[in-house]
Amino acid sequence: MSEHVSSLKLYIGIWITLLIGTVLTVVVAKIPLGPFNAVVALSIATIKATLVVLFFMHVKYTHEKLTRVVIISALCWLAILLALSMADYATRLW
Amino acid sequence: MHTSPPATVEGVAHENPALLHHFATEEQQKNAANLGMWVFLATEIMFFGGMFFAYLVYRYWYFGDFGAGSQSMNVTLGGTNTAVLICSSLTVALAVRAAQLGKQKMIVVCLILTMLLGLVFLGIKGVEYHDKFVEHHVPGPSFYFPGHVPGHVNIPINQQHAQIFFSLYFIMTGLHALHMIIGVGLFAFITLHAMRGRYHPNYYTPVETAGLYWHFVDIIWIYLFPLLYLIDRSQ
Amino acid sequence: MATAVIETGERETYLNKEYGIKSWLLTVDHKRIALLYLMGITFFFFIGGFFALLIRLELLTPAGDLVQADTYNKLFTMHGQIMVFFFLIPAVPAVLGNFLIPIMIGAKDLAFPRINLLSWYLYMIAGVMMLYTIINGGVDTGWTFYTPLSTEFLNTHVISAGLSIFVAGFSSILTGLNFVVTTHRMRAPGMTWSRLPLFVWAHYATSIIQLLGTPVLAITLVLVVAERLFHLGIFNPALGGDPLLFQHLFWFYSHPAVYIMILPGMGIVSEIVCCFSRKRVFGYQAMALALLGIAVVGFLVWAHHMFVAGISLYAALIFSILSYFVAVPSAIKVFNWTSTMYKGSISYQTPMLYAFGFIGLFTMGGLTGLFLASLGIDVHVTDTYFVVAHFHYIMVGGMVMAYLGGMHFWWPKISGKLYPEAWGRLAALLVFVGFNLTFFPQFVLGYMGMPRRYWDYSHSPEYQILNVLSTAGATVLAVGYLLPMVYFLWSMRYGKPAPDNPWNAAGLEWKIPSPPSTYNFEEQPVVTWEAYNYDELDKRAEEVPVAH
Amino acid sequence: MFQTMPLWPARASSMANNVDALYIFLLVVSGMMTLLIFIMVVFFAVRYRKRPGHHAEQIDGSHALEITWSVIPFFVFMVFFGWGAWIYFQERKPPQNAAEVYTVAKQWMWKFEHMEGQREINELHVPIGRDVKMIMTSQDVIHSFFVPAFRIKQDVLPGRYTVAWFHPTKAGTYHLYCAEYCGTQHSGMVGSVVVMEPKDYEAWMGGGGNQPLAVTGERLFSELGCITCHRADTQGRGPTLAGIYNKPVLLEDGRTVTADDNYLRESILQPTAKVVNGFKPIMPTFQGQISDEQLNALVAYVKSLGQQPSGQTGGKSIAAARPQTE
Ligand code: HEA
Ligand code: HEA
Ligand code: HEC
Ligand code: CUA
Ligand SMILES: [Cu+2]
Repeated sequence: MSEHVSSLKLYIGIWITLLIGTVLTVVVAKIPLGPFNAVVALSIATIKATLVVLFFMHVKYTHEKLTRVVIISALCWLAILLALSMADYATRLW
Repeated sequence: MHTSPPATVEGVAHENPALLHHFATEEQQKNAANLGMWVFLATEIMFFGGMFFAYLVYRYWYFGDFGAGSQSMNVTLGGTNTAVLICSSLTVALAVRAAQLGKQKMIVVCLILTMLLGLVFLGIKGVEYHDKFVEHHVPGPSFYFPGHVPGHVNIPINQQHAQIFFSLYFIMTGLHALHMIIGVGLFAFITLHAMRGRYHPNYYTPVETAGLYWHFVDIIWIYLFPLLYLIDRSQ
Repeated sequence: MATAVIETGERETYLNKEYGIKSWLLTVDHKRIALLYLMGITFFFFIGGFFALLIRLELLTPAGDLVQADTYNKLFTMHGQIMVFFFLIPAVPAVLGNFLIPIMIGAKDLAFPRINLLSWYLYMIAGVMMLYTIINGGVDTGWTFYTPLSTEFLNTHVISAGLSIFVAGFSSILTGLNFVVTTHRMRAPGMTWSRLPLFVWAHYATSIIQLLGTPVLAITLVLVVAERLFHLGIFNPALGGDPLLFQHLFWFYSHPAVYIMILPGMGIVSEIVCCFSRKRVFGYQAMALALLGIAVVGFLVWAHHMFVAGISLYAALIFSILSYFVAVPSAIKVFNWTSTMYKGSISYQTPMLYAFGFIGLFTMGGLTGLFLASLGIDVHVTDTYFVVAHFHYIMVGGMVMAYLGGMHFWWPKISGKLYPEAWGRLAALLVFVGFNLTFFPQFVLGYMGMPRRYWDYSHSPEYQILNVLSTAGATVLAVGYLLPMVYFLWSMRYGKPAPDNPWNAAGLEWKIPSPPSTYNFEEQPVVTWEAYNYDELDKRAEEVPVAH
Repeated sequence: MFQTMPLWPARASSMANNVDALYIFLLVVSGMMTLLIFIMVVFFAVRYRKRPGHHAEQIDGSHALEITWSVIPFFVFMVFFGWGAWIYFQERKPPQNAAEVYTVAKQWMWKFEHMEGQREINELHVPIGRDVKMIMTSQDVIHSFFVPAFRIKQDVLPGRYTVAWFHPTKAGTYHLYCAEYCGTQHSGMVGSVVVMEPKDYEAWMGGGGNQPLAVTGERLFSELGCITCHRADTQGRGPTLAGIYNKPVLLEDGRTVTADDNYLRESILQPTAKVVNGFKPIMPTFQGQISDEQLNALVAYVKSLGQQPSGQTGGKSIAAARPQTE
């Protein structure tokens, strides 16, 4: 089993995309979108994080399904924590 | 501690001194280390997750005060730091690539660059902390944060709620910085080994796993930046 | 392979390979680390039990006469903290799991032996911090650390206790990490997932909880310490914080943690019931899935500890119904153990007696958990002795029984010696009787309304008789726990040497010598049989009679 | 030495019967389950005990059985859940017309204030047959209001109001406990609830010569200067408070909230936390300047403002909460 070696070009490309994403986050934050400011900011962050995970952390090239399972379950657990507890906070005044 | 292979193991030749006694093959060892790091990162997600939960609750309750607190942050420094971390992620990725290709010098150069970028990040963070300190934005008896809620000149900032924002800011960025310091320490150790030429295309697991850790710390910051610096900036 | 003759003192085993303190303190052998853990855990069990006895003595009379109010509060706090974090959470995983998992899956060691040693050191550091806390005057937050009491109002050693549990948490995380990676990466050829002993499955499920739950406890304790030091207000309503936020964070870990405390016991009981019924487990697949199901669904129910705490009515509904979901896989397990005995060939050795005890008492504890999950009942019985009885039924009646059963079952393998069977049965009986006498009256007390964490109940002396019964039971229980301690130690020196497979049990651990050698297997085992192949074993045993 | 030893708590509220019924149902069902499992274990252990010439018969399992013993318990559980939830909703939703008693818990005592103005410490007098709603807050840590005879319990939190209610049905003196661990004298934070026949209650009530809580509140309202901004007309610098209780309020930042007890409390302690639309945040904070008792009186007063004679808005005294059917 030989490890996948990504090309230099790809790395630089991802790097530039990430930098652009950062600038974009700052710029978009100044445009009034109401609650969507947060949505946009977090979406950009998620795209950036996904790029890092897939390319810098090589998840795209691993044959190991397990890595994906580990990441996804950690995110699901985070979602459990946030969603179920917000079920309390959001309905306390009802 | 326990690197000497037992005499009894089946006929596998131990050319690689890094192969520990209880693994049958190098691949098994590498896969174990890799999975171990990923599982560890999963625990890290939950560790920061607890903070994100606290953040979410109070941001929901005290949105205005959070907006005000956020606007006192220095976006230039924060943004620069984001870029610095992204660059360091690139250099780590390149270090791993260099190891895969067996470019000894390149590994060392990339790792040193990474550590430098990490230190730059910590330096800038230090400047920001210092500013907060001077401005009395550090939670405690001398905490003082006058002004009004962004977009509502009529609503003054609630000191207690703003203090919660800054508490979360310091704890979240502080824990993040602690992770950075640990990362730099790890890389210092690995750089030493790299200089002695211990890594080669068949064995570079430490570079790779430490790299995973570093990327993860980068990702946390990718979220912290908008969450802490960019609340309600459009007002 | 399995020679009936044991050349004691000649064959090299993990015990006699090296001698001296250093060979133990620097060992990376999972079996030696398991024994190191065993010592720490036993020590803390008796400390915790000692506190429990003082609690029971104080409650013998309604008036608060034996100790001061503050002292009593420290007693139950440290009893709870020690029993949970220093005894029950590490007990089975770190001792039996550590010893057996690599062997059961045919590996030479855990995936990360040095991390394994590190987690023992973390455990010991945490233990020393806890002892420091105790010696310095203790802590009286209750094991639950509720804010703002713990952060603003008590001037006891909250910080050192909190940090000690923080460190213990990392020890637990590292153990879980090691188990997950080991189970995935170190299985011998042929040891497929569907051939794993349920003991390994149980630890795998436990590890998931340790990995995804414990970090939340860690960050919560960091926040408590920060809050206490700097008065940030995150958990303090006087400064705009929400005390319920603390409770959410705490129970997000601590409810799943109760499954850290029970799942390994379920693993043990599955092994024991199969062995002493000479049968394959009934519904292997369902059993394995139920373990995972409990681990996962267990994360969805935490706020059932907060039904009267001031959470939203609707959230309470959600958490109540989800609490019932987690009971379904538990029901599956109970019914499957029982069915495993159906048409078996059952013998009543000590481990099996403990397994009987487990099944009965876990059922009672679990069913009373259903009372608590029912909103209308919980309002009345929460924070009363009903809750105390519920969790002791599961944790002491269930898990401690399972732990003792497991210790007896694998003791020949661990020590290479047989324990005295008659004494074993006597102790099991004492534990069972003492246990029920201690904790059954507490259900009645709870429904009558006696609140927990009460030092003095002189305003309601009608509770006394039941409390006297409970205290009497605790003394019997103490004897029941001291006995095994004594005869295990005795057997290490004077016990009969154990054959490789004294129970003629299935599983790789019984195919290697007792005690095993450092690397467990002379050659890489290849597994070609299903788990619990008792019919094959029994057929073979009839052909070649084993010394018994 | 031992007093009488009852094994069941007294049943002194309308809720007690409901809770006991469910409890007994649970006892019976789980008793049967426990018995079933015990009997099976013992029966198998004896019937299939190891003996010469007897062999275990290998059985792999049965999907049908697995499904049976998942699905049947599941439905039983849903009954537990539904019944429990039904009781809980009754327990948690106080009836509209309930009389109100303000409660302040502190380390380690209970303070009660009736709307009529009676104050009590560690003792609460209520008449049979009225709905009583406890509006509770704590001065320091979390406590919990627990009356076993009423089967009622509710944590009392600092910084906000929580509510419990009951409908006493039997005269007598019952235990009142603090059920949430709250420090050294947690077990000393006990008292009693005295349930009286209405006429005894009236007599007890008459003894005081107290000022009703809302009247105390009114006095405070002018003493503290609230009146300077909050006037009955709309000319004040602050919003008029008449009739706002339980009505929606539009806030400066666009949100709408209901002016419930907790909102009134917060408006006085943290006026800037929720600023009313169209007003300047000039109201000073009263946090640290008024005690919880004074705060309760103010809230009670604000609630009584603009209350119609038949109205549903304000808080009721026990006397006023007399049910129509009596
Ligand atoms: C090992 C520990 C352990 C385990 C496994 C459990 C298991 C369960 N627990 Fe328990 N619990 C604790 C330890 C544990 N608990 C502790 C320590 C506390 C108190 C903490 C504190 O406040 O200090 C507590 C408190 C606690 C509460 C909060 C009480 C309160 O403070 O108000 C609740 C409420 O829902 C609850 C519910 C349950 C349920 C539903 C289960 C279920 O998982 C049980 C499932 C099992 C069964 C149901 C039995 C088998 C099933 C059958 C035989 C099916 C057949 C039955 C029928 C058809 C009816 N527990
Ligand atoms: C794993 C968990 C575990 C275990 C094993 C036990 C074991 C026991 N527990 Fe405990 N208990 C808890 C977990 C546990 N407990 C928790 C979490 C709480 C809640 C704490 C809180 O409210 O914060 C609690 C609370 C608790 C209370 C309620 C206190 C209160 O609310 O006021 C009581 C009262 O009876 C009690 C009793 C007992 C008894 C009699 C035992 C017995 O089983 C113990 C038997 C063991 C022995 C008796 C040891 C024998 C040893 C000797 C005799 C040698 C003497 C020792 C030396 C010389 C060092 N426990
Ligand atoms: C200096 C003027 C001032 C004083 C004194 C003052 N208030 Fe106010 N109050 C205001 C203003 C202005 C508002 C509306 C803006 C806001 O919500 O902060 C307000 C809002 C309120 C509200 C919320 C009203 C609503 O419609 O939702 C309540 C309740 C209240 N005050 C009660 C009091 C009480 C009780 C006191 C005395 C202890 C008091 N106020 C003293 C100016 C004052
Ligand atoms: Cu107040 Cu316990
Ligand atoms: Cu629970």
